[in-house]
Amino acid sequence: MPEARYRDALNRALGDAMAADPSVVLLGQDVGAFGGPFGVTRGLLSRFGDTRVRDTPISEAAIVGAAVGAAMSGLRPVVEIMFMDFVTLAMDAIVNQAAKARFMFGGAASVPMVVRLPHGGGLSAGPQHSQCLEAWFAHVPGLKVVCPATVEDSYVLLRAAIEDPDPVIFIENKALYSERGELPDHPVCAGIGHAVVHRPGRDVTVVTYGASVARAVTAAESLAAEGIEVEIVDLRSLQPWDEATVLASVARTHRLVVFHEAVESFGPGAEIAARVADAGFDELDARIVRVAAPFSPPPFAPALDQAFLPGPAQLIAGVRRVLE
Amino acid sequence: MPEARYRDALNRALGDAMAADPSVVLLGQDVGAFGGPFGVTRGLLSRFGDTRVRDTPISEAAIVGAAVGAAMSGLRPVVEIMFMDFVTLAMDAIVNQAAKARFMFGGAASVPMVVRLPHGGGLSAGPQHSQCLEAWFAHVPGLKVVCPATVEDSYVLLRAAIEDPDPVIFIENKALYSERGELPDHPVCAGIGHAVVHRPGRDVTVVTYGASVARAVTAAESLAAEGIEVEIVDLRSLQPWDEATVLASVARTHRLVVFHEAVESFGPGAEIAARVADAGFDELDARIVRVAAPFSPPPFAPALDQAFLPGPAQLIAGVRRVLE
Amino acid sequence: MNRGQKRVESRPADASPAAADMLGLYERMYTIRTSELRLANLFADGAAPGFLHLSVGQEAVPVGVSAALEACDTVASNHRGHGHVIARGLELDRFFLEIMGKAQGYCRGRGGSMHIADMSVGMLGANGIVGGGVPIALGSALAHQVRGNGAIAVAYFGDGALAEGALHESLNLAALWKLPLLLVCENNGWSEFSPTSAQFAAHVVDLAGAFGIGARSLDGNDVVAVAEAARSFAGELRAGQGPRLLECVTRRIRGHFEGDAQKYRPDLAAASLDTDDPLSRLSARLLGSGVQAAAIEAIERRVAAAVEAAVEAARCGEAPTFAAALADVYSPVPTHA
Amino acid sequence: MNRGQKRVESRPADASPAAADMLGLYERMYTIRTSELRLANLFADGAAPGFLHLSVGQEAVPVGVSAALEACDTVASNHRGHGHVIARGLELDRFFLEIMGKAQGYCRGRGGSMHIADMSVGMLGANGIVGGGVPIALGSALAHQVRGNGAIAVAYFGDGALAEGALHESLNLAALWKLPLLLVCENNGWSEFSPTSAQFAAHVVDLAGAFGIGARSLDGNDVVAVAEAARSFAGELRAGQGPRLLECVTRRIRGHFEGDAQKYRPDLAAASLDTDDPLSRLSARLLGSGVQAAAIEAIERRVAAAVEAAVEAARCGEAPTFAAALADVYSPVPTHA
Ligand SMILES: Cc1ncc(C[n+]2csc(CCOP(=O)(O)OP(=O)(O)O)c2C)c(N)n1
Ligand SMILES: Cc1ncc(C[n+]2csc(CCOP(=O)(O)OP(=O)(O)O)c2C)c(N)n1
Ligand SMILES: [Mg+2]
Ligand SMILES: [Mg+2]
Repeated sequence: MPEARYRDALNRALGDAMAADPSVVLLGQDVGAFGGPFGVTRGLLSRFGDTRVRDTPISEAAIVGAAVGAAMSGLRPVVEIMFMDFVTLAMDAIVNQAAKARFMFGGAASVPMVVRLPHGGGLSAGPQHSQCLEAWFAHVPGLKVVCPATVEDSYVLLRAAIEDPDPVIFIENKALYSERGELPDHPVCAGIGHAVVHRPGRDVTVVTYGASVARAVTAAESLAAEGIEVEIVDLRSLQPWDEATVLASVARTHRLVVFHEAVESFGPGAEIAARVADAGFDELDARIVRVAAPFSPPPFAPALDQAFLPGPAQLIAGVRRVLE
Repeated sequence: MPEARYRDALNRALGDAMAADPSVVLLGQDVGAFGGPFGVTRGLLSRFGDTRVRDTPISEAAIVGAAVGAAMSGLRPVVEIMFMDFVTLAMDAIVNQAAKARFMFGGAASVPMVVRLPHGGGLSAGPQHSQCLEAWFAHVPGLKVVCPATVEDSYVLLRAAIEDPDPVIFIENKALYSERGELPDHPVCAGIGHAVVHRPGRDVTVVTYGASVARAVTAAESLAAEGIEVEIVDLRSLQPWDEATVLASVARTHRLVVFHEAVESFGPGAEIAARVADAGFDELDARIVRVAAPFSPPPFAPALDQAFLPGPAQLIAGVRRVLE
Repeated sequence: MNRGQKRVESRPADASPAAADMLGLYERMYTIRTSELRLANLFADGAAPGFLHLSVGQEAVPVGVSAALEACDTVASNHRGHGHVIARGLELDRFFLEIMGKAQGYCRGRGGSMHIADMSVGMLGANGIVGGGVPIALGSALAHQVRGNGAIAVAYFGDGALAEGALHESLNLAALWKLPLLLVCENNGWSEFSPTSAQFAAHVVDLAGAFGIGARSLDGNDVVAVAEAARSFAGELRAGQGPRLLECVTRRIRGHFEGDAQKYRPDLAAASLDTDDPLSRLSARLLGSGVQAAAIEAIERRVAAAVEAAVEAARCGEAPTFAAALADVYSPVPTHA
Repeated sequence: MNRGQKRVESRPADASPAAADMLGLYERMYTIRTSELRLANLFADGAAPGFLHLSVGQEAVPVGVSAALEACDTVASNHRGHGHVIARGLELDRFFLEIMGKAQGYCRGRGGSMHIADMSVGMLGANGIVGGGVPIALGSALAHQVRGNGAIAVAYFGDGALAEGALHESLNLAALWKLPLLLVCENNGWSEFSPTSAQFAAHVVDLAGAFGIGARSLDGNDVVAVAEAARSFAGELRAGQGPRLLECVTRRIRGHFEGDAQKYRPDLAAASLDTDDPLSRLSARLLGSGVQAAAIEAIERRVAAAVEAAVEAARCGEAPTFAAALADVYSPVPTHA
């Protein structure tokens, strides 16, 4: 299958969506002439013109708020917030306006917008440029939250997000942009909310998403050498999340580890664990373990960053805990 | 013991803190001459003057940001955001500045500020004036998150929050302001992070906080009539939360229900459930059940509001599920 | 189609066209006034729950502005939005149904007074967040520009909203992108329980001027002046000349919300309908221009009957069910999923 | 104690006082320049991880402003903060230690270039959030006013930050409360990879004017002019006359961050140190006012040696441990708990 970088899969998804639907517009800092701070929007300005590809000032609140109004008025805006950390400036438009519009206006409004949020660490970008805040959005009724783990899903899920009639928080891990993976010429699109079993295994279920999926594969390969077979479930979307696929896996393995880069306490993994401790309780043969970042802001120095970021070693330790 | 309303306990805590420490200042919309939209700051302007009690414009972002700078420069600001829903406008100052300062500046900075956030429903205040967003803050390393359930705790915990060297998110339930409860003349102050067993019981542990504690008591009394004895743990603070007290209770009852007004999905109860499904797994005799608001914005009409707000009836049903 | 003028079709044959226009404005203003005073009663009786921010005494602003709007235009409002939505032509029945919390209301009982919206007529919603509607109107203006449909977007906001950062960001963006955005500042001097003079250090017209946004300040209780200014600005907007700002100086007559006794208000004696009522001013002007008192009274009777009918219909509305509400948190799942 | 003048104590005996002042400014500017060019090498060698925003060519702004500051004053900076912190008098050793990610750095390796702070000298932090430092400086000014300590607070921000709402909210609050806040806009014409002319529709001096904030725009590459303006504004601030804003027009010479090839920049030929270098300008002026070249060279040698020593010390710094970092997320628990 042909290969592509993550950033190029995203770029192709944006280009294809814009070509297919003239109401799709892009907004963000440096998304035009420069091609995006991470190169995701390269070439789109010259292809679609500056009416549809807008370089914006550093005005996160008004830009996301404007996307809400534009979405209510016939456009499908895709907004890039340069780092997920800066979405703190645009929470009102996302949470109080976009998320609630359909419900609050009696089902008669729809806000088909996408907010792209690059998250994640490992780049020594420091405490204000590395956070994983997806749990916030997953807690907000009316929002969908998506986070691709593969190159193909970067394309497929971004197309799905743009086509979705509701506001979608689309999370990209910065550490992946330059990585390569398979991208079919004609990826099959699907809606939001379906997890996949990324790697089958009989002993322990590891539920994860985003850049942590590849780290989980590394851990799984190393455990396989010892005869421990880990089943990796890639959630792909956090809200809604695919409880059926997770429960089915736990019903096979009877053991669950949840693994992600966000900090553990009150993080996304808590919901997965809590639901399985309810709906899947009878299937569990062991405690549910979460492997996630410790309760600290992301640090800058590489020595610290390495200790902070949950990787294969931490996951392996977590898997051993549920096998004890 | 003498009685007082919640709002008066909060008022007394602010007054006593300001009298004890000249660096305590109040900031917020209508907190001065008017005495606070909910009457919590009544009389403080005339007592302490307009240098220390500041009516602010409707500028949530700059006000909370200013509190960070003021806290770094020798003051102990207490900011009132009129409704918790509006904190969406001030997330940057809280999350990227206040929460991280100490860590990020090598342990040399401290940001002793309090942000008071009235949350909660039941008043037909609608989707943008009723949300319970505490899970967001509990997920942010560097913040403390407190939510009193009783009149006495309203005093005690607000004093503790103001004295705390770190930024504290102080959550008040609007439905409680006019309610009455006991307030000793000399309440004993304590630090943040200690839960209490609000009502002992042998059959099921119900972990809750804030206005839900009283609703849990109603449910417990009704269940007691059937011989089911519910132990109610009032968390008092969500970050840090008192895992030891919760685990000790579960070790007695072997059954856990988590109960709160915030929406269930990715809500605060998920963390409690997830930790008990790990550290307390061997003690559990039944699934862990959460009883919380359904995944919807808070609705306006009383008929809807009633169905949305999790009350004693929902809790009783949840308790029955863990006793099945 | 001009919504302000639409109502004028019911004009009495004997009035001059200008007077007929003014009668239309009067009818619209009287509709707002009567509806809001009725809401005040309903609130006092416990039939209108939640927060209720009345715009009594401020009716000339939305009625004047709406006279300049076309069907394709869009409007974003704020917490004090009854006048905005009625002036935009929303139906009284569904308006009362909503505020009284019924299933057939504009929001099916989920929003209430602070969230009335009707996408089908470009009413993008009242808003519970001060300043929250401004970026929404900005984005709607952006959509109009991208789609090249000749429409304009209106943002209504109060003087208190001038302190919100998103409003300033929006001024800059509107100016930068020359968006067809009409910014309408309803300056009633108050921001809840505090005078705005203690909250905002600039004058809004100077602020707009710093961004090169054409701006005017005028007597917001003179509906004819508001309508004229709005028409002239709307023309400039449709000609692609970039955003415009209209400051309408007016007075808040009632409390910030119903139930507010306004003990904090030193200006209460001065700010009364006796001294500056946009409705009395217009009726005096109508009488002065030869309109018969009977014509005005006929309008008043018709409006009063319509409002009463709407209230009665709303009383009979059903309580909403939460199951229906929950089903509307998300759109139905797209088909290929 | 005036930090800018403090360094002047090391002045050669033969210079006039004015020249001595200027030599002090030169030393400070040269320290920033040398440190940053050294950082550029370290970055290229992989010894300075993360994002590195250099202020080469903009040194006159913080050095001029700092000449007006007292020890009690406070400063909030932005992402391009090396000049701000060095001009404020932070130690070079701990500066390099931090940027090279070592345990003895200002942030113990947790912040890096974008977060250098030293509360003990009122340096409230560089900041990774554009516009984020402005409300912090505002609050610090509020603290000064409440405590009546005669101090002032400085907010450094770039032209790109003018689009952020919190900055506008801060202008309003500072004006309203007459806070001792000096707003310093470093206008280098760029906002990352886009010209700010396409991002901000107003002129900052007009914007300040709308709020009644005294403002001046000046040549930010003329350190003597910056120092004079800052001293005069600081005097007004200390006299309680309310906030002031200084726009310093300057040029970004290097990329937005290290590693940026600046292919997007049409003005690159014009914006070079050959045409407008604040250091060359000051040394020419020094020579013109009779200072010997040898005196300047002596400073340069001393600074170069100090920077080299700091880099060496930083190389020898220890890697931080995460356990120590984790222990600093919260303060030690208060005693009565
Ligand atoms: C972001 C936000 N902050 C505070 C409030 C509370 N609040 C509601 S209305 C209001 C005053 C608004 O004043 P203005 O904009 O002048 O409108 P007016 O009420 O005078 O019509 C305030 C502070 C809010 N709804 N939203
Ligand atoms: C809130 C926020 N949005 C976006 C960014 C990304 N960013 C970093 S620097 C910068 C440009 C800032 O321009 P300016 O303020 O003029 O400072 P300069 O880099 O020119 O010194 C941007 C957009 C950020 N750090 N914070
Ligand atoms: Mg007002
Ligand atoms: Mg710049």
